[in-house]
Amino acid sequence: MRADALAAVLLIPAFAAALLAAMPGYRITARINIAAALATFISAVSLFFSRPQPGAYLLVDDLNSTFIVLTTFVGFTTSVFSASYIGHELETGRLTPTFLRFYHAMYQVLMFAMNLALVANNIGVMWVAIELSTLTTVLMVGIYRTHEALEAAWKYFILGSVGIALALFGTILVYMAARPVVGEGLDAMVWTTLIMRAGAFDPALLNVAFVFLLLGYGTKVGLAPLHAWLPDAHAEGPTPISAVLSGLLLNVALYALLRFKMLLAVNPAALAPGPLMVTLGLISLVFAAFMLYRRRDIKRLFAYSSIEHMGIITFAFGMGGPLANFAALLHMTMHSLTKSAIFFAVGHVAQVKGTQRIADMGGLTETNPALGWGLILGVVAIAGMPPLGIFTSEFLVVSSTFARSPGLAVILVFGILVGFAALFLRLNTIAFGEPRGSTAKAEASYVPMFVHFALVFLAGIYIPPALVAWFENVAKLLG
Amino acid sequence: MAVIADFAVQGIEMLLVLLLAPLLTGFVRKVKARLLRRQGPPVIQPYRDLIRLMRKEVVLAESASWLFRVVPYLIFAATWVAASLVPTFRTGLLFSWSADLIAIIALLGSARFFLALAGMDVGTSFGGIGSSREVMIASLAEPAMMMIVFTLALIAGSTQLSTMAEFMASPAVGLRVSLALALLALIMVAIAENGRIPIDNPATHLELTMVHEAMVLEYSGRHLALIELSASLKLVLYVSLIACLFMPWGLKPADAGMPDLAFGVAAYIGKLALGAFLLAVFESSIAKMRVFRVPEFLGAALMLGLLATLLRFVSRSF
Amino acid sequence: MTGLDFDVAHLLAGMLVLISFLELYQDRLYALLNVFALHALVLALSVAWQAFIQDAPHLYVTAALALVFKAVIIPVALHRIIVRLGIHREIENVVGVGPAMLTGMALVALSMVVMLRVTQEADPLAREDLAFALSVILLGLLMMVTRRNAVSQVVGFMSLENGLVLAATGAKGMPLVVEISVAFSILIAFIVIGIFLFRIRERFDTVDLQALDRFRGERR
Amino acid sequence: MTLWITLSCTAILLLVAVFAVAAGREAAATYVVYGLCALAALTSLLATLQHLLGLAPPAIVTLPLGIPWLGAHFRLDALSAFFLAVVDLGAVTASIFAMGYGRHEEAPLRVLPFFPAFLVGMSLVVLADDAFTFLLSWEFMSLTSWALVMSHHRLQENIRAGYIYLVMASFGTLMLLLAFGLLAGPEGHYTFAQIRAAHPTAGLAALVLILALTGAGSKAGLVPLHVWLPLAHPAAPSHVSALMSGVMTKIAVYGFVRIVFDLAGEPAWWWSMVVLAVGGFTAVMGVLYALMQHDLKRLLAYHTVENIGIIFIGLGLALAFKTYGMATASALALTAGLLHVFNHSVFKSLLFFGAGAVLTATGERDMEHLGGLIHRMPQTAFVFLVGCAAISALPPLNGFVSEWLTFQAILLSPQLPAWGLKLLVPTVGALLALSAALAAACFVKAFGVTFLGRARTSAVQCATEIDRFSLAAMYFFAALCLVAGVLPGLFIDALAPISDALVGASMPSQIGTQWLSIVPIMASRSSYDGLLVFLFMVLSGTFSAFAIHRLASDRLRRAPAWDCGYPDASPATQYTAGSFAQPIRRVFGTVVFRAREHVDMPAPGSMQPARLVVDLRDLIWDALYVPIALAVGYAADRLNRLQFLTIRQFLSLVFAALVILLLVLAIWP
Repeated sequence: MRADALAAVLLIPAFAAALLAAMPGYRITARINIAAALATFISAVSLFFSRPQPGAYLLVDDLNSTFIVLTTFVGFTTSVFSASYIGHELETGRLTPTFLRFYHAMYQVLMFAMNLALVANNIGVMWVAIELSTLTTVLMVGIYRTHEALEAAWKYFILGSVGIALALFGTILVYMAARPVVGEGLDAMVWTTLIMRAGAFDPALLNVAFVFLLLGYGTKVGLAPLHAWLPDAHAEGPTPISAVLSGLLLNVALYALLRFKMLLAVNPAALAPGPLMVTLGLISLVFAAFMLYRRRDIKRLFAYSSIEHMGIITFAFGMGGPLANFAALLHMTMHSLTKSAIFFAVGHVAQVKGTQRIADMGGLTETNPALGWGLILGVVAIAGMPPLGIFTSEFLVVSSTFARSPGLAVILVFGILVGFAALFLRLNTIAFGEPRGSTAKAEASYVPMFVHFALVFLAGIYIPPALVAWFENVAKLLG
Repeated sequence: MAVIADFAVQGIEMLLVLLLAPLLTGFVRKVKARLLRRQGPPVIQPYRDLIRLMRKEVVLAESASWLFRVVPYLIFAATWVAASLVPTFRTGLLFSWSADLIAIIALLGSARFFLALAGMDVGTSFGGIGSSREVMIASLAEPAMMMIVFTLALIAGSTQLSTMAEFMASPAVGLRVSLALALLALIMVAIAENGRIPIDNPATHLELTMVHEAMVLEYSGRHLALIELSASLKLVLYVSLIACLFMPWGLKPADAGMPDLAFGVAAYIGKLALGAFLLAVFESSIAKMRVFRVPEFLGAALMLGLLATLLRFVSRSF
Repeated sequence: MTGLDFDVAHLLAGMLVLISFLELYQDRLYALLNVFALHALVLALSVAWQAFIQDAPHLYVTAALALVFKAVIIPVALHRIIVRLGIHREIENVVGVGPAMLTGMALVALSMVVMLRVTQEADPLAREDLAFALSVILLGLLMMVTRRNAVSQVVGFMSLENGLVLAATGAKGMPLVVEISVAFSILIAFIVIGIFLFRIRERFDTVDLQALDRFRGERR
Repeated sequence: MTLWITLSCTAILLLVAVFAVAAGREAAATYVVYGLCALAALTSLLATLQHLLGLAPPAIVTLPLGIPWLGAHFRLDALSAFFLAVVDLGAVTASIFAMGYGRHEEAPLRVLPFFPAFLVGMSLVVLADDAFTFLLSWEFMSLTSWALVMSHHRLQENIRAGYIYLVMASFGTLMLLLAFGLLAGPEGHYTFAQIRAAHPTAGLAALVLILALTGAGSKAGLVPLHVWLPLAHPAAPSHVSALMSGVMTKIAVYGFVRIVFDLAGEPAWWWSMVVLAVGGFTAVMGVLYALMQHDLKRLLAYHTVENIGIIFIGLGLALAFKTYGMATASALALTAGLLHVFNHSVFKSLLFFGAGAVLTATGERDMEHLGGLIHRMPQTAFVFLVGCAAISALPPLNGFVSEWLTFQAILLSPQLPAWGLKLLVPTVGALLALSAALAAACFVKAFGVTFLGRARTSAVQCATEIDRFSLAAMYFFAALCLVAGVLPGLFIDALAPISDALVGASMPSQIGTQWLSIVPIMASRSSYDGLLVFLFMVLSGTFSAFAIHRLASDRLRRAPAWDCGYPDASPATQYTAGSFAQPIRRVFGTVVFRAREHVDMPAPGSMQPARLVVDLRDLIWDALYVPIALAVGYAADRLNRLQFLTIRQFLSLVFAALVILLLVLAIWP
């Protein structure tokens, strides 16, 4: 039974992908998509209760158990959202049924890839999975076949594959470092063995490896200056994909990065990865915060906000220490929930208004109250205001940082404040004032969005002890 | 028994200031007239005016509200209470602890507040002129007064007028720079507050120059009488304030007997006369200044007061 | 291992770096493709040699993959594309060949420094090998950065991957999963690029990226 | 026990908010929601008063919420009890006022849910006993009040107001966050108990003071952090404006007191100087701004700034005396400040209620369009007048008492050993006196132009008296102004435990004194008896009235205004707010606001009127905020170019990053 749950998490999406690729018909495929996502989610939840022993290829531990459930959950809610979203796309004719079939298949492949990357115990497998996720998302970003979509996909593809290549080199280097200690063959790529023996690895080699992994996976995380693909990919792809990208894929890449950071943390002689991550994080945060001001496209706006938050998270992990690490893990979870919910809202807004230009939206709380207030709630949450989860994590990050290195904290606070001001500047135009643009009613299910918000709100007030225990263990490991 | 006596003294004191007030005004007018080689009205003329006004009917503007009719009594009450709290011929009055110098100033402030409102009530341009100029003057005069209070209070270690007066009478005072400055500032403030030349001319209805008269332009009959009375009460108050602070001689302690008190009253009247005379001389010797030069005059007073407060630390008398 | 093994491996790796420089030097598309084919050929050789000295037969597969795909199929296909799309033949460089070469030198020096810091325990073969691989990778990136033309950028990317393969095969006893993934990635990469070139051809007359860049992010 | 009651009241309020979301559309919702708010707040108020007056020991409750290993700590001690009482008092009255006023709301769904939530936020800030809960409630308070400010969102100026407000609020929160970060240390000892136990170093404490002053000051509206206040307070519905101005700014004061007096350890010699200087500057600037205003609600908002300055003067004095161990003097100053907190919350709420009544009756906030309302709405005019007199510090009302106490504290300054303070304190006193006098002037203008004179527009002529609920609320506060003015001793004694806890001493008990007068130090030094003064004035007033009406005449005749013989001019010839302020503008404005007046005369023979144009410049805005905005815009524009690079250029960015990192590795020791 134990292994089955884990296998199910991987196999259900795989089979579903094959099935969906073969099946025509919009409604039925959408339903199957939802069902598959739900099944995956359930089997992932069962991992909470029975945690299988780590094998040579697969592993479930404190770090990834939360993220598996998170990923499958958001994957499920997104599939629900996508059902109503894609229907509208078909009516407006932006998508043809053939492409739709392709879309659903790819969606499940993406789920499979992300789950695999999360549960992989083998750094090679992890790399393969992340590359697979990249390729699938490339295809989905380009699915609209407009100039902009193609260009975004192309940009994403080039930058992404370069990043992938760098990451592969880093992986090879890790193997090279491990081989003299662990010995040749498979063991030298199994994470659980690596983490046990990493103390004896050659530090210099590890350093080089980490640089490449940081840049390689960092590209996927969207850290400035490696971020270029992210805004366009978010803006031009279908919104469910934007939600998955921001909410999950960035997390997965960051998760991979964390695994290797733990390796370095174990090795005393290796250079501390902290400063590198802190620097990249701060650069991303401040840069993205300023970029928010001149955005005219709503999806691109929130894409940049994702960069900003990835920056905060990376910064926190770089700072290290139990508080900052805990905060960062919490922030990852909260951000993926909030940001995907925001994209649900944004998707409907864009469909209602028939555009993504912020200037053409306005008075949303007048025309579509539920949608408008949902968006406001999302922005409030993402801006780190209580009583929503991100406030907690930002509180921990800032307060714990300032006591240790005030200078960094000041930059951090500055970035947060600048981003905050920018977000609400845009929100005012969208949600308030005289109604602008079309005032059609949205026929959409708000359930996924508000479920996410409910969770985020809950986490702002009360965090379940089990989650806390896992996060604290991981925080210790992260050093 | 003693309490009753105290009550009596307090009552006498209140009545005294009330009765002396028009006399003082009349005396000032008389002296001024004489200085101008005029015969001038008799000294008791203000009493006649007041009685005449009381008897007359009130002509009320149509646009006047209830506030307009209440204000005279409010002003009179506030001014009278304030005046009755200033030691005139005897310190340690029964109710002197019920309000210290700051409170007295505040009482006068509230009187002015309501007078200015009354000026705006009818809704004429003249009333507005008067009120706006009055509050402008007050907004500078009050802080200046406050600074003077600071100086004296810091020196005497109290804001209680009786205590201050007793302290000023004691040899511990000595001669201090800050006291001189404070006196000068106090005189300037007093002139401004009472609307005398060169700030304001109580005897004109020339629109460009008038302040106080413009505010009360719409008043008539008993209302006007009360306002005139409170104006002269205010004058008495300031003169006796200067007297009890800077000329505390002849001010009798609380436990003084009857003859002493009689002497005290005499001394007090003498001081009033002196003050009135000096005021008249001063007024008839200079010209009224333009309204927009008033701030400079009062600003000077404010600066003097502040200077006095700060100099207090360096000018020790022993 | 004997000195000969080491020297041959070293020689081949060095040749790869040299050929990367040659690629940088080219200014005609066809010539570039030929040089790339040579690059792939040498890579195949070195992989084969590695297979021989590590007597790890599975590496022959990789060598074969490299030979067939990179040395033959891809250059031919790209030839086709150039002909079909009628791309003008010479390559626009961003920076002149001279500066590019100098930068390349600097990069090679950098990679040597970085890699030779590795302590002596790691066997010398691996170290040298990694140093060369790193330089190949960096040169490939440099090529992608300094070329405006899509085809040459693709070539740059390919040589970067070659560097990866070199590193991977140099890593003694590395499980097959990696080679597969490498070849896999090349394949996917090529296919996707092919799709894109095709799609792009539907819409644009050229694969010059600037045509794409014209429709950049925010419409302004 | 008390703490449980208050907490459950906040929980009830939260439920009310949820209910309001659900049932906000029904007509009766207004009554139900505000009624429930009033009830909950009243319960909490009674419990709190019982705790404060009963001298109960501090109560502590910890709930398993918030940060898991920390939990949510709540504590009800004298200080928080006092401020909670202020909050609840304001809440009760505002709710009652809103039961009438709220019916004129066109979009109740934008107000009803957020009003109870706002109350919850304020109460929780006061009750919080750990940094996290404190900041969470603090920011929640800002958030809900922002939503209320945005309730009339169709006006572009309101959107701007809300935006500036929110940004400034989160700025303040972040500053406080940094302060608590310092106090809590890297291990994150977030509970106030731990913070008290840990004694920060001098430098650390100094940083904490500055951060607390900026953080709490930006919420309280200290100049130059006040810019949001006069924009946001008027934008909200009037009962909310009353709460924001009267209560929320006091929450900021609470935050400052809690951090600086309770948590930050021993004050250094210069702390008080900073606080005093800022307070004095704020007081004068606030009232000067107010004098230049024609918008009634904005004028009131600027007066909030002034009064916050006065409060901070009191706190600064307390800090100064505390630094040099003069406990009793410190107690006097602190009591003065806290008493002014209470007084201001009362009369400022009252005034905002009045402004709201005028707004509903006439739809006008601009005083230049009002006038003569005393005839149309006499009761509102009366209570508003009481409020004006109280805020102008006129005896025997409450505003005077707290200012009097502050003056008494200032007069103790010569006992301070530090020369800087010896000279600074009297100067601040001068500023205080100046601001008091100017405030009186300003409220003569406010009341005179709004309620007196003749109606300037038709909107006024058809104005009617406000409804009963609103009147009840206003009368209640007016009465409170008088009670607190004539019986200040009761309130001062109630504050004793606070000063005992914070500065280790308290003012002598005022209950025993003769005739209920207040005696800060000793009777021979200074004393004040509001009750007696009040009785005196009433007696002599009635006496004179009675005497005159009896002995002289009581005849009265209505006639056109005399006005020096000019026949009845149009209401346009009355003094407007602008013309009323002109003399003061000439005195102060030319320097502070670069006020310039120029008259443009029409050409001879042309018919259009001559105009007097006055242009004022807000130097603080121009000097501080405009540059920041420009800088951010510039940076944004520059960085925005990175959005428009080609793929190759992006690749070269990646390439550069890689090379740089490798270089770092290469040169790493």
